[in-house]
Formats: sequence, structure tokens, C-alpha cells
Amino acid sequence: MELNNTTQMKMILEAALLTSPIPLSLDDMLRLFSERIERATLRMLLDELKQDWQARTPISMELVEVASGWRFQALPELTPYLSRLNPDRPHRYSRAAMETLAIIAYRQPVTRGDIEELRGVAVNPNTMRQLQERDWIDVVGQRDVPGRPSLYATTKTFLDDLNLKSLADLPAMETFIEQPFVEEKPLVEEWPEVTAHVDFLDNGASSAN
Amino acid sequence: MELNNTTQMKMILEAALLTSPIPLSLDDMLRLFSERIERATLRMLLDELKQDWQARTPISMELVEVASGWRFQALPELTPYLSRLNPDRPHRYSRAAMETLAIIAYRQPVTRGDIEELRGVAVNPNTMRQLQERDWIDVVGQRDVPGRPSLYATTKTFLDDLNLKSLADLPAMETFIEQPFVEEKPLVEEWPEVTAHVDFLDNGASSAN
Amino acid sequence: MQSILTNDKPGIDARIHGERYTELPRDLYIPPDALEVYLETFEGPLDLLLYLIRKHNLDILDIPMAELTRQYIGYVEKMQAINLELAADYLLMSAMLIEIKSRMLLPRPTEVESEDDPRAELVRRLMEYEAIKLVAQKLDELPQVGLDLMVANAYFEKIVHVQATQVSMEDLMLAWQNVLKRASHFAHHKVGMAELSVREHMSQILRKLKAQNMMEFSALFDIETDGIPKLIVCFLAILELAREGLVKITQQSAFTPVYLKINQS
Repeated sequence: MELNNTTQMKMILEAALLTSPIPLSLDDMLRLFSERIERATLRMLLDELKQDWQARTPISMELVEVASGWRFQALPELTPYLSRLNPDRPHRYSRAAMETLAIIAYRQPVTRGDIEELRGVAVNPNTMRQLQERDWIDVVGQRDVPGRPSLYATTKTFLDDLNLKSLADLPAMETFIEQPFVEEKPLVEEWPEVTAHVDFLDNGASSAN
Repeated sequence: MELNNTTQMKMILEAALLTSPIPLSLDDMLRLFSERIERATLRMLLDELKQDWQARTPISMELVEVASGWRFQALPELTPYLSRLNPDRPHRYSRAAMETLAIIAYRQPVTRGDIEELRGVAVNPNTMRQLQERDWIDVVGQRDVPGRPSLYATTKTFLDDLNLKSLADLPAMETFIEQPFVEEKPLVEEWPEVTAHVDFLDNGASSAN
Repeated sequence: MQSILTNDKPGIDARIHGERYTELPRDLYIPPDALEVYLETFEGPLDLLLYLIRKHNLDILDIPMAELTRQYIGYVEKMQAINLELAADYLLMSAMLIEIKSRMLLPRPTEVESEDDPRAELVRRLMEYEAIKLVAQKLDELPQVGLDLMVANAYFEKIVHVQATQVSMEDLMLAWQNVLKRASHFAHHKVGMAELSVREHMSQILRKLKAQNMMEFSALFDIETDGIPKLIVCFLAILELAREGLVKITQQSAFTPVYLKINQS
């Protein structure tokens, strides 16, 4: 290929910039050409190349100058699409979110108050929003008490995503009873007695406040 | 951005292909769009995109289909310029490695024993490791004979890296033909392999002193 | 013995007895000390045999075994003096060549079939090896990504939150365990497995009522497909909903249809 005109030099620059995983400095780019080129000429070529790409409609990539040099990058508007190709490691829900989800799954329909009472801490509104955005929980009604709080339940999507046919396929709670953390074996079967005990503890705690 | 027309879809494809360091399969590309797209539509868009780039003058990059999908690559004519940027490029493989690779490519799946029988010499374990690390060959099973030796085959990466769509695109294997004798060119090219042997000579020299 | 070889750049830069070689000699006549250097350039005995066949213009389909064997053993003997380890593969081939040669000397039966030619196996191997050798050169000539081909690798700013969070059954169980554990200290709630399917049906019934505002009691049951246990669970769910004040159950008069609606009061 003869480098007899600027168009061809721009094409070499374009190919170099599109194939480089790191920004190219002016010095890098000067090395591309066998003949000596002024830095001013190179800058001019880069500006032209930048404008050529801006002139395309619609635009997919833009030539930008960053700290260490020049690079082509996808338009920020395209990032959401491109990110679908390489999903980063899936996130895990926080323990709080998982516990909230577990309570809704096993105790539905429940209000936020129910969840807070069970977990002993306030529910982060973000957690509820997160689970609703995922379409794993939704509001199925209001409890008929003052304030008419929303009742939450799990959705079909939740079952689908966990590969369950129905809530009955959730692990049975009985399997937890044998766990070492449970001191009283009849935790579930004789719950009312435990409740009384909890009441006592709660009273103690609240009187201590 | 609204995906209301094919132009915009092409731009998303273009950005995805220009930013991906590995070829994108049709399945990868279907994931780019939120709405369902037919594979035929996608193929049509890719063909259009390919033609759009071919229509540019002069051309810097081309859209090609290789074994594991589609990718943009710089025109081969530009490589001499672009390689000035990275003087430390990967080395070519030794003749021993290339012969081993050829046997695996043309006779796959094969065991190390098969390769040794064909070449008449023991296979250097480093050669196999080298080719595996490059992700050009891998183990696809074991032959059902005593010792259950591993069966090797070439990978999609091997085809991608040689710009091939399938094994059928490999150069045809010729049967023995009477060729005029030429001084073995590889004698010189393969010189670096002597290195190990030089050590031996040096040792001999020093022990002789 | 003084042999220093350097090969920090492609090509030859060898010093043998103080003499510098930058190029291989035209012929395979080699100073004895450097012989192994050249033999190293052969990819084994088959490669050396092919070289000899080509070099001396021998007909591969009618190899003069005496000539080839003599040539071959000549090289191997020189090599043997220097590098026994390398010679092992080559020695095996020497033995094979001698064996073929001697078999050819034996008087043959009158009707000799070509398949019985003692050279057949050697010829087959040589031909197969040469085919591989040639195709390996062709492979090496193909353009390679990174060497001859540069692939696009431009930049885009990756964002992270697109991928949905993953939850496994185990995660959920673990979370529920924690809740139960803590509930034993805090909660007033009755937590029991028996209620689960009742609770599931409560959610389902609420959903149906939300969508349809008011439903006839019997419409909530799928009598034909639901088994008895499911019907009972469904009925219990309705009772529980009523008890918790979530639904209202109405009936105009005796024996008229019973209606359910969400309690809006």
C-alpha cells in the first residue's frame, strides 16, 4: 500500500486504534509510518478521523483523547447493550435481602411490619424495591389494619428462577429443626411455648431500653 | 436509544464487534438486543454491515466469519504497519510443534502414541503443553485401550487464530509426489531449537577443561 | 573441544574451533563436533531418511535398501559418538533398515506379491510422514492472529449491574435458617411448615381477587383437577384470609352463591 495521501494514513491510524486494547500515544502512532511525520500532521489526521466518525449517523464509536493517548470507544449510550455480552460475575443478594425473601416465600402474604418483627430489624426499602424490580415479589393486597400496609407475596417468576414448580417445593422447614443452632428441639411443633418465652425476653429488652 | 430501525441495530452490532477481543457467535449477538430477533435477521444485518465496511474506501477493517463467530480484523495489508506497534509479537512455533499440530489437526482425535508413531520420535511434553496453553488443542477423551491415553483434538480457537471457519478449510494434504530436491530450508529456520543442545556442548567443553 | 553457539537472533551464528559459521554448508559434510547440530535439525529418523532419499534422488517406491541403509548408518554412527540419547530413536531405525535389507536378500518365493515387499511398511510411514511434514509447512504459512492478523479490540466502558443477582435454593434455605434462629429470640410469629401451602393459596386467592374484584366462592376451586388435599388447603386459605380480615365473604341469602372480595373497609 502506498502512503501517498492522508486518506491512507488515516486508514492505518484507524486500524491501529481499533485493534489496540490500550490507548495509543502520539509517539506510538508516529512509529506506524516508515516516513517521518510531524506531530502536528498526526494531530491533524487524528482530528480529521475523529470528525469522520462523528459525521457517521448513527454513531457507534468515537475517537477520544484520554490521559495516555487516543482510543476508539463505544458511545456510552451503547454500553447497556454491550454489557449484556460479558456479564460480570453475578451478584449475590445481601444476607438481609435473602432473609427478607425467605420470609416472604415462607410466610406470604406478609407486610413489611411482619418481616421486621421476624428479623428484629427494620427492612431496608431498597431491599424491597430490588426484589420487586427483579419481579420476585409483588403486592397482593393490603392488610385491613390501620395504615393498610401492603401484603407481599412471591411471584411465578421467583418460582421459575429457582426452578420450582410451586412453593410446596421449597425445602421443608422440618429439615432445619435438627440443626445444631436450635436448642429447643420442638422449635416449630411447640412454637406457642417458645413465643411466650420470646415475649418475656422482648419485655426484658424493652424495659431495659 | 430506540431500536426502531435496522441502522441502529447495525450500530450496536458494529460497536459490539469492534470492542470484543474474541469472535462473537450469533447467540452472543442475539443477547445484545432486548427484543427477540430472528437469526436470519441477524445474519442479514451482519451481511449488510460487512458490505458497508467493504464500500468504504480505502478499507481499514473487514468483518469476517471464523469458526466461533464474527469479528472485525484489520486488512492483512495493514499488518506490517500495525506490527510496528508491538515489536514483541508471539513467536512462530518450531517445526516439531507444527508437525505435532498438523497431525492433531488432520488426524484428530489422536493420542501421543499416534503422534510418536507418525513422526518416528518421542513427543516433547513441552510441545503439547505449549499448544494446550495457547488453547489450540485440548483433550477430548481417552482411547479405550490399556492406560487409557488421552485423545487430543484441535479447538475452535485454533481455527479462529488461523482465520478458518472449519477444519475443511485447512490446506489440503498432498500425498507423496516426486519433487525436485531443494536444500532443506527449515535447516536454517529451525535453528533456535539447537539451543538445548548447545548447553550440552558447553557442558562438555567445561568438563573437558 | 570448544564450541560456542549463540542464537539470540534467528539464523546461525556458530563458532566451531574458533571458526564462525553464519550459514549452513551446502552439503551435509559437517565437522564431526558440529554434526549433532545438524542432526538436531532433523525431526527424527523418518525426516533424516526422507532427506537422504531426496538428496540422492532415490525412488521412494523402489528404495535401494543397501544404499539407503549405508547412508543412514553412516550418519548415525557419527552421531552416536557424541550424543547417545539423541541416537536412541535413530538406532531403532537402523535396526529396522538392516532387517528390511536382510529380508530382501532372502530367496523369495516365485510368485511374489507386492504387498509382501519388506519395504512396504517403511514406504507407507515415509509417505505419511512426508505428507504431514508438507502440510505442517503450509499450516505455518497460514496467517495467524497476533502475527499476521490484528483483530478489533476497541474500548468500551463496562457496567456491572446488568446481570441479575443469582440466588440458589441453598442461599434461601440458609437465609430462612437464620430467620428461624433469630425468630426464636425475637418473634411473636408462629412459623410452621404446615401452613406453607395454605399461605401459598392465600397469595394466589388474593391475586385472583385483585384481578377480578369479586369472585364466586366455588370459582376459587378447580374441582375437576385439584385433588381433595388441595381443595382442603384452598378452603383453609380462604378461612385464614377471612380470619385475618383480608377478604370479605358475603351471601345474599341462604342457598344463594357465596362471594369473596378483598376487604376494602
